[in-house]
Amino acid sequence: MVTGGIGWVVAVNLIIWTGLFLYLLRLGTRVRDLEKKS
Amino acid sequence: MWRDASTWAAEALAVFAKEWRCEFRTRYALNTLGLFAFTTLVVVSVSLGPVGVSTSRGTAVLPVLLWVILLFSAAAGLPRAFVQEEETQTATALRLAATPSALFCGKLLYGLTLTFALEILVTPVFVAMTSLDVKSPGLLAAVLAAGGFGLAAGSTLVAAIIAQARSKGTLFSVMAFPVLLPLLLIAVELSRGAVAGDPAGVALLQLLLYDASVTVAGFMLFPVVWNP
Amino acid sequence: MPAPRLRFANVRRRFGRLAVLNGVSGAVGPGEMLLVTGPNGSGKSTLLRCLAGLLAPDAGTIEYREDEGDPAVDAASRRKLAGTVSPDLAFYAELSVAENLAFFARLRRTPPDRGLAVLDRLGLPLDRPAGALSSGMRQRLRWAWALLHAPRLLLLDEPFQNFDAPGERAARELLAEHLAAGGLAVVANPSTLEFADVAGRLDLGR
Amino acid sequence: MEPLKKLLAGLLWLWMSAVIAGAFLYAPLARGFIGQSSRILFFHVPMAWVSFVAFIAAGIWSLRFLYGGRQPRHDRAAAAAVELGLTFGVLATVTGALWARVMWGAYWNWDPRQTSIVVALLFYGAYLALRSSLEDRDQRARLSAAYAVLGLVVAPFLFFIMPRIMFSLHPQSVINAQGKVEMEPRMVQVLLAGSAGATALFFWIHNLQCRLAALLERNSAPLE
Repeated sequence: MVTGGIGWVVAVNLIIWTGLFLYLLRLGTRVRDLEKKS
Repeated sequence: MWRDASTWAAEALAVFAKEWRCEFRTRYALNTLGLFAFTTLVVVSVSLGPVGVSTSRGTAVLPVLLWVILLFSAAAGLPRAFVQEEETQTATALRLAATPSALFCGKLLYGLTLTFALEILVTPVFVAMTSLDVKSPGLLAAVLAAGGFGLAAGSTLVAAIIAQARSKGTLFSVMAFPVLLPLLLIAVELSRGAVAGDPAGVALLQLLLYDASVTVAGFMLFPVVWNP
Repeated sequence: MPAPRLRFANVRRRFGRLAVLNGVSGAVGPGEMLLVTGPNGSGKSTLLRCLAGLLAPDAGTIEYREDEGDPAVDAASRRKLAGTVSPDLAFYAELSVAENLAFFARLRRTPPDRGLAVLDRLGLPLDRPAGALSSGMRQRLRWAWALLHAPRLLLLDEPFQNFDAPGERAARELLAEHLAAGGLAVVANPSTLEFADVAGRLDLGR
Repeated sequence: MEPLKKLLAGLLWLWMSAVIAGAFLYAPLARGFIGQSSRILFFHVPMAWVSFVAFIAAGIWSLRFLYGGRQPRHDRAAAAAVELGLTFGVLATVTGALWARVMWGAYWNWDPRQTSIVVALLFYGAYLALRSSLEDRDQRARLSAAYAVLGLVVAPFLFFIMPRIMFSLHPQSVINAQGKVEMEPRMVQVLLAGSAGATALFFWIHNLQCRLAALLERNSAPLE
């Protein structure tokens, strides 16, 4: 496994993690808005 | 005051006596349960019968089958203790009259005696039918007692929970087996040890520890399960 | 007015979306009877089940004291102390009437003879299995069971249902004696009951 | 209150990113494992750990429900914790199976650790089955809370005690050395950081799920 490969794996994982993170942030704001509304 | 007319123990014993008196009148457990145990036993040993099991593989396989038979027989008989109370609506009178912990104790004693009766009935026949030669029967008896205790304790609490739900039968197995599986895996290992004549390791103690914690959880949780 | 021993204030209970009890209140003193009326489904049985401690109300308070100065008891004690008659009370079919009463007497930690005495007055064969009783007979067994431990609080849901004339007369006598002895009673009945001294009425009809 | 939450979220993002990078670049490979396969430990173990934390949290919320005034919010919290615990539990089982496939050529060999996590998943799956078979809200909350508290006895036994018993009873059946992996300091650091980060992630998602459940309940409940 050439080290470059590891770099790719890390990059892919970071992208997945950031995606999940942003999704949770957005979910958080939407929940807050709903709570304010009702 | 009537409160100290008889103690908590008398209440528990009254429940225990009632369970067995009703049992002898209807003979439900003795008939259906006994037959259930024997049918599973026959099915198991017939499937092994002609081919026979070499002693080495025997000590590995047969204890598993014994405990499977005991588990399914107990699972067929034990839930009835609470399910029938709800189905025949006698639970209302019982809720109004009985002290929850005494009621649980009475039902637990009934479950224990039923499980031990099953074990005493099934095991000798199983050993005979599969010509299993048990090196240390004393240890096997101890494992059966400890395992049986756990079977009854776990099943009694879960039975009390599912008695108030809709799909009682399936729900009982789904909910009881994960509680009983750890107990069974250890009991099977110890039973193998008993058949092969190995000394009982610390596992027997851990089995008793599990029994004790499930029983304590049972006494603590039953009042919450039983009352609104 | 004698100090009420049983007091309930704005008891609420909902089943899913159906609000069955909407803030019901009432009080009963010694020797008094509260009559709860209302059409079927108006929450009479639900109220009695809450009072008996068989059902936890969503909101509201229920206080019951055995004697004057006692602190109010919790639902668990109320269950044990009260005597309840309700249509959904069933007994062990395979046990005889006497065996059923003996069993519950030991649970109530009291000798069974009081229940047996009630059975004599109501007239019920002791050795017949509870499963082989007619509905009228079963109602008598419920009364014997409810009075087993000489309760001071009686919670009666449609108490005279299925009774024949002698049965009802005997039951009314037992209730009158209970009240005369300073006992409390909450009686739920769809139609109004002509009864000697009904201290309070609570109509749950909409 | 708003900026603090943003800060914490940012910190968590940074923390987990570091864990991911560390797992591949900073931590060395464990000896005796094929190729890079030991790196999966940095993800498998935190997930198994979080599922255990979730099940214990569900038990504690259930105790608070039962003996703390029967408040619906505790019941909702317990149910959400079980659902999350199952999700992390399934992920842990899958990563465990993938790793077993690489190490011994078989996804499943009923190794004691695999057995105990599966039985735990069965138990908490049964918890959800119980909840779905009870209509009355109070009864559902009360009975499922009792079962979750029983889980406080079963789960620790499954996760910690049973594997040891099975290992001790069957020394020769120890197919994998996972039980006794020698961990170098760097590996332990990444593992602990990963577990801490995953636990924080669990509580964040759990918080969101509880608030959502509360909103759902408020909208579906009839107006007083």
